[in-house]
Amino acid sequence: MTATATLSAPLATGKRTRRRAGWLGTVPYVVIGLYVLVGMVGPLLLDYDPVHTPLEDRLLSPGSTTADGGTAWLGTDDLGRDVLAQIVYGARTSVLIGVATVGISSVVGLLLGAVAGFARGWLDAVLARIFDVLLAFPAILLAIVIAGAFQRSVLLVVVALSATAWISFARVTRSVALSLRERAWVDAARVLGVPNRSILWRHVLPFTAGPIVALATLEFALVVLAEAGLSFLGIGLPSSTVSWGQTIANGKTYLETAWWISTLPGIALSLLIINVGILGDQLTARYGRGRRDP
Amino acid sequence: GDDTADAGDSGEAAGGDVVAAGTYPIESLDPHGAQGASTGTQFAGQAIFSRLVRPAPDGSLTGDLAESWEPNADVTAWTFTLRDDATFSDGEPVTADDVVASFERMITLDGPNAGNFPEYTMTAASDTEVTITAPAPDAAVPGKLLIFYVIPVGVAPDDTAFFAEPVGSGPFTVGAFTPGDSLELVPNENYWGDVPQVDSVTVRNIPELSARLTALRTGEVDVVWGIPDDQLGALQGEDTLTVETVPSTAVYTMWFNSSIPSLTTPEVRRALWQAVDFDTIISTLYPETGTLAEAPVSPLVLGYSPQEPVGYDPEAAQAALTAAGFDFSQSLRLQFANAEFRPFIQAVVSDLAEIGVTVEPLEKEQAVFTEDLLALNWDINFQQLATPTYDAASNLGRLYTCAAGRNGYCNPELDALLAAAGGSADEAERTDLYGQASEIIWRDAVGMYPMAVSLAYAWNSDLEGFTPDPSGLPDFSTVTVSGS
Amino acid sequence: MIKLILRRLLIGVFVMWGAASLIFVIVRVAPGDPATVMLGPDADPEQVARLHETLGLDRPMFAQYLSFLGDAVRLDFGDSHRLGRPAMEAVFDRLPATIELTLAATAIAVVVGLTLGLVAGGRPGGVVDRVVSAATIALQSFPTFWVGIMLILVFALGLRLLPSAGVGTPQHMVLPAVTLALPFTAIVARLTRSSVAEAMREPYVQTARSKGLTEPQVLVGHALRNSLIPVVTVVGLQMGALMGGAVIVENVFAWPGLGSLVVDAVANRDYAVVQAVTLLIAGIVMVLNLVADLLYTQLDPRIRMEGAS
Amino acid sequence: MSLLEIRDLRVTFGRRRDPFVAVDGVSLDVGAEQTVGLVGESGSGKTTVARCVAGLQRPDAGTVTFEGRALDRVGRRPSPLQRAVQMVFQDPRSSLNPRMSIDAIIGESWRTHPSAAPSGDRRAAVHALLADVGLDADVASRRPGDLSGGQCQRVSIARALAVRPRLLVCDEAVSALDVSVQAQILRLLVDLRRTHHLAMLFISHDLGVVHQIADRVAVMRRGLVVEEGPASDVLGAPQHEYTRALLDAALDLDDAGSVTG
Amino acid sequence: MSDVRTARAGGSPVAQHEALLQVDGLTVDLPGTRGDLRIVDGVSFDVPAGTTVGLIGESGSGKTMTANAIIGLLPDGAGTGGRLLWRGEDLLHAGAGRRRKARGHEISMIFQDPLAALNPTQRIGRQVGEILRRDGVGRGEVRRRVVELLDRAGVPDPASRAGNYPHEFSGGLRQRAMIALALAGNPSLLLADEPTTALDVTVQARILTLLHSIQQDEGLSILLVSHDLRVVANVASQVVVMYAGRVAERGPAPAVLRRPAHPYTKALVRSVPAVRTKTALADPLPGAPATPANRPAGCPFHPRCPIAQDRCRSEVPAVREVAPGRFSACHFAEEVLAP
Ligand SMILES: Nc1ncnc2c1ncn2[C@@H]1O[C@H](COP(=O)(O)OP(=O)(O)OP(=O)(O)O)[C@@H](O)[C@H]1O
Ligand SMILES: Nc1ncnc2c1ncn2[C@@H]1O[C@H](COP(=O)(O)OP(=O)(O)OP(=O)(O)O)[C@@H](O)[C@H]1O
Ligand SMILES: [Mg+2]
Ligand SMILES: [Mg+2]
Ligand code: NI
Repeated sequence: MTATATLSAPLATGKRTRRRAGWLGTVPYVVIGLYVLVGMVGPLLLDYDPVHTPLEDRLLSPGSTTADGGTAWLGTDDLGRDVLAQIVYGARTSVLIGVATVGISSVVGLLLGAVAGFARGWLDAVLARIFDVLLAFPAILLAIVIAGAFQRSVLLVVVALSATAWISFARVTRSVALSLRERAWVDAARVLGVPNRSILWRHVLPFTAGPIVALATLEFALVVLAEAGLSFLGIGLPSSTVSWGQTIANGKTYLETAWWISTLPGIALSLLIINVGILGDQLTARYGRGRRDP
Repeated sequence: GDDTADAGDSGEAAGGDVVAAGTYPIESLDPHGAQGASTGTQFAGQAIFSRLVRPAPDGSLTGDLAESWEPNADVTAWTFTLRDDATFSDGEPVTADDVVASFERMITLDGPNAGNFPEYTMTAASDTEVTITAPAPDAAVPGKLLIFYVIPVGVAPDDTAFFAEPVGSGPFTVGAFTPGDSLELVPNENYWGDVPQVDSVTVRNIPELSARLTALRTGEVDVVWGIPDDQLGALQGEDTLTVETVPSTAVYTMWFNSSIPSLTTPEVRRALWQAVDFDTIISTLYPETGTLAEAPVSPLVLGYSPQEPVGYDPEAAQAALTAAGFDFSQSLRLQFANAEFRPFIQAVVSDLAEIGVTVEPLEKEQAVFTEDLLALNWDINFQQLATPTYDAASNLGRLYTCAAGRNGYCNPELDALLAAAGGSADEAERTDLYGQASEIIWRDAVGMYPMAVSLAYAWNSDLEGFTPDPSGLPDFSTVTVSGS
Repeated sequence: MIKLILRRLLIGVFVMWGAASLIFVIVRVAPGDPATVMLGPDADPEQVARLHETLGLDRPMFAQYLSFLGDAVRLDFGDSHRLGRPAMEAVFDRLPATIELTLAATAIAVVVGLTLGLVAGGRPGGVVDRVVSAATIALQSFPTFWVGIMLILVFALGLRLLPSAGVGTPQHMVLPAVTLALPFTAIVARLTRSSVAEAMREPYVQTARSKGLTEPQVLVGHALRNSLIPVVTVVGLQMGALMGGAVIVENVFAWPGLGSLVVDAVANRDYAVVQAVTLLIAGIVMVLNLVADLLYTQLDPRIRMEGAS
Repeated sequence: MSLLEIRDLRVTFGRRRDPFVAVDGVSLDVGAEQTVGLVGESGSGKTTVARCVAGLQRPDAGTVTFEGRALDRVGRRPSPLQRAVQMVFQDPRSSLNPRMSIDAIIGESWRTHPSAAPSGDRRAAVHALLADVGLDADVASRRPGDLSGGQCQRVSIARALAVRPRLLVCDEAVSALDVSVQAQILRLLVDLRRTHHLAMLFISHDLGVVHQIADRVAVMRRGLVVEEGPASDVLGAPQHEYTRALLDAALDLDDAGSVTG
Repeated sequence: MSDVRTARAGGSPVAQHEALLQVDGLTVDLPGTRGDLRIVDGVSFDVPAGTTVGLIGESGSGKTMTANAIIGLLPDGAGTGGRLLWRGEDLLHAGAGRRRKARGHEISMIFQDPLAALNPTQRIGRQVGEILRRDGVGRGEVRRRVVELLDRAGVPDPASRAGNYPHEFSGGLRQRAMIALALAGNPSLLLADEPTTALDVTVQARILTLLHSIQQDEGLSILLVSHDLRVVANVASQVVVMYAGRVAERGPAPAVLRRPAHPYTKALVRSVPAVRTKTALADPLPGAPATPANRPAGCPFHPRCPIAQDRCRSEVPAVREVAPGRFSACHFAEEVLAP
């Protein structure tokens, strides 16, 4: 989960140039918007009860007709539950986990990183050591230990994944804050006598938004994948929760005989992640290093 | 697939090497230690060591090291007469001292197997006779000894070096062992019985099912067991494979927690049982590996006595529940511990939801599951209960007494029946007594007993003499490989 | 240089202490009792109590912590009662396989990733760049286990080219290493790409061009080395993550590494093994980071000198 | 008593074991409404002195007093002192927060020092202030990114003036600007000095510029003031050898061909 | 200056004042946010052999782009027009291979920030000698020549300093190393893009002297890009003044700076203060310099011009010879020129 620690102090000083990415640049927004829409509206249109298992419909291939006369557009799983509905409902859980994890870790990371980078001193030193300690564990390993040790729940998965995810945010924020405190406008504010709190709030934090958002998209992708990984190992989410990870992991033994159970949610997951990744790339190009001032 | 001559097949001497992939890792070869009760160690144990008795395919006991055994009058002591031609792989004869020392080592190590023999002692009456004394009458001693393996005298409890190259009196010795990964067995040339004809048997742990079955189909592996129903079809299509299922000693057991107010009455418990269409669930999810159970224990087990099936009748169930004043607003916690059972559990939950009973499936880590199980911190508990001793004593006799308190059910009448059965050495009488006990358990619906489990095996047709084992512990000593 | 290493080692000691404490707390706060798991539901309470005593779990938490630390310093994490042998021994049994797999994956990722990144970064915005960017995003977006199983079905079952699982011949390594390497390759490629693209905008590249060098000469002669610097750091950092990712891959391919060991150990509350594995990996990660740091200072003469003074 | 008195200022950077002495005992006075030019080569410690005066850098030794009152670090200065000393930085763009409108930037000065805030209409006050530095009123709603370098520098000056300072520290305030714009800002500074009764510590490496606007000049070298005196003396008839070398190296338009000749 | 002088190896000495390079109507277009931008717009001037031509103008006036166009190192997507006659051969329309061969060997370049322009991970000697190595010169010979070049550029103790990394050099030394690097291929024209802007005055003086002495010794032509009039005044014999991507004025340096023929040049000259005498503040030009992105119609300078007329707002003034050797792009050049 530290794969993206390559964002370094970005900072636009001059006028921001909007890159003309053309219509291609809007694809990720459209796709992500579509997912959000489906996640919000889909459950209203599609009826899915994870508890209900019409066994007579099990393992139907995409497009088959179910016993009650409906059509399983994307097939059914080993308990006869509709795969399309699972994808739609799973979007909620997966996106929720992704958003919650990224939300928690970005807030924690932002606060700690900004304070550490801006105040430096002992707080910075303590935080640096905490980074060191947590970075010594591969993220997934720590997640496995935490998720495997406690009672399953969505919250636990969020906590397990956040345990290391916040570090990337803290590191990026810290480096941004560190470079910002050398900025002349921060010095100017200090000479003016602006209190540190306001400096942090007005002159430092706004500039972390770009890189943080860029990082958040990358982390989001990693988190959703990590959830799938935990589901594969059979730890983390309760069995009654519908998530892409769960559905993909459930269908893993049917990859040869009923490929759709695993593959279709997998494609849904990958499509989202690809688009979030492209969005992240765009944002990184804009806020991360590598941008040129005109 | 058409042949086995693929990458990964280690066959230099064509046909001499057998590779098997089980469902479990073999972590330790010490049958007396902490892993002693684990399937992996049991498998290794019966290949490398001898026992006093062993199960016959029909579930009855036959002698292994013991030629014969009999109890004393009040069934508190059992005397086993040992055969005199048994030797260890280093050529030393197996004596009563070895047996006693092994027993004592098992007790000293205080592992899970020792729990079967609290305050039991074993003495050597002569070079070929050992006596095991129980603190109370115990007819199940021979069955319990199925998990007792004999090693040479003089191995200290913490001697890990011995198990790096163990000396045993079983048909095989250890060729190579990587804990948790693979165990290579080679024939024990000094085996007192028929020396196995294969060159080697390697048991590998391939946890991921797809990989395991692929390995079987490509010929990397010759035998696989524990195959889920949905995967059997693909294997049956392969003409080089033989696929068979064998009834096991395991029964899906779903205890109700009779100590909680809403489940105290048998009517409620029975109604819940009636509400689940187990017949359909089993025939769709487990067409090959499951049959509707007819008793709390498997037909292979001594004490099996078929009961009248509980028919699926949701209306009657709902009516009964309403009549009994069942609180439909409450949700019942159904705990289980293995992802493998998820589909089954979900199907059950689905059926109960149909009549308005909310059940919350709780998949728990093994550690938490066991703790909660003992603390009765559940409303319905799902377990696949096997009876490795092939004797109802270690299932019914142990789990259903008031003293055991394992499911909140307490019935003095049942206690008396179980005690009597445990104290009798007469098989017919015991079967009868356990039959009566089963009837009470069944009638009072201490739990739901939906399914007797069969174990599916698939093996390369080149293997001859391979017999699927009910406990998932196949015996490779009789296997031969026909030349290809 | 020596001073730098010493300083880092000192921090390392602190980090290991932190890591050890963290793991100690996590495993002990977690519900579930190792004795119950080990002895099964049939054990009587006395037997459980006896096992608690053997495992030292009856002592006050702080005493346990102190003796745990004391032993850990000597790399002794106690016996795994479950495995009936010292935890460290069990871990060392599995470690080589994991390291082998990690190294193979790293090699693949570095070679392929660097090449792709170099080609793409040499001409940012070009066709190759776009294709590589798209491909690398795609590579990172499939769940590892799904990719692994698909590879097994295609290469082992379908094409019968490679063995499906386990160890033995070098061929056994191919699928797991590739599976593990895929997302890592993407990371390396993307990082190299951006780093090369950035280097190509540096004035010294312009200087190189003003000498009349061809683009490939500029790319390899001037941009590559400078862009390697961040790549080396990230590869070092990522090898730790890779060892983590190996857990899942090992499960898919029955690779006898630390993966299944740690998953089983967590499930069975095998404290000794959990602690040994995590701390060993933490130690390795730390050493890798140190090596990456030192390599970094070696690659970048500016830092090398600062370190020297 | 001078307005600003710097006595034996000493600043070191770096590790404890081998500290780098950036300023090594500098003493300097700036009288009321006086402009003191500070010149010297790169790294001689000019900026460090300026930052000490502004309170951005804590000196290791020495004192900085303003009207006899000690100037502590920023944040520890009483508000009137904080107001009294303001600074204009080298890079006109980065000394303004790009996310804030000019309005907000100037408003921040007043928010921080309510005592300096205008009593009446703030908008009008902002416009008046902008007019003071030669900017149109419509600049108020814009952001720094939409302004040229010269305009940004004017805004920086306006921000400083908003709190009615007594001393303006200009660290290379015109160095980054084009010659034609540099001339504009210099003219502005000179005018403001008069109208606002400002004293200035004017740092520059351009001897010509310093000669144009400074009353007195101090020459720094390696953390030391090597020569100090009235501008015409120091730059017209340098006493110290280093000042002479500096002047020799400086090019003039007039003696074109000094290199080619 | 230096005692050790390297004789120019080979290459026919070019007669003085024969145009080595003729820039003829050079245009450079760069892709911008709103379509292509004409960054350099019809720039013409000559660089005679063996002389220094100063190219001055304020930030963004297109000086660097002009120099980059000459050496052929424009950013991707740049479009060019006009001609670059190099000894009579149009380099602008020559093939990529020909252009590359010219780089370093016929035309080379030094940059404003020598730290950034030197590869931080390579030793100085290696960077200086790279062009020789690529030419197939033997190892020992490369070493010898590198030491000689560094020595020529005034790097003290060149043999051992060749083994240093750029960050171990001071600013002045870096620029000297950069000069050595640029001279390695024996070029005839050296493009110097603000070579002393980042340096202290004392160092600047030394570098300028060095450049001059090298030019004297080797008959090198220099195109010196600078925004500092004083630098240009002191080293250039010809000067080209640019404003918003166009030539405002060009001619012999002393004449242009003493008696400008363009109001812009005039304002520039006036805003340069003298060092040794106190000069009064000049009345500054109003407004900000025009850039190629917002170039006013007509004469680009008219919004700031004190003598602008209606004509200036609509009619683009051509660069014309207003006096012998003096070229100006002002409709009223003659009036400006008149004393
Ligand atoms: N924060 C700092 N940490 C370490 N060294 C510093 C720091 N700030 C300045 N220095 C060093 O102190 C010395 C004096 O720096 P200062 O910026 O005061 O010089 P200056 O005269 O303003 O130079 P310039 O003309 O380049 O701006 C320099 O050598 C510089 O490298
Ligand atoms: N890569 C680029 N893409 C688009 N526009 C550019 C690019 N590089 C420079 N420009 C624009 O081209 C114009 C001329 O730039 P150039 O660098 O030639 O100016 P200059 O005279 O060298 O200025 P300076 O004194 O600041 O170096 C400027 O307006 C600049 O914004
Ligand atoms: Mg400075
Ligand atoms: Mg330029
Ligand atoms: Ni060193």
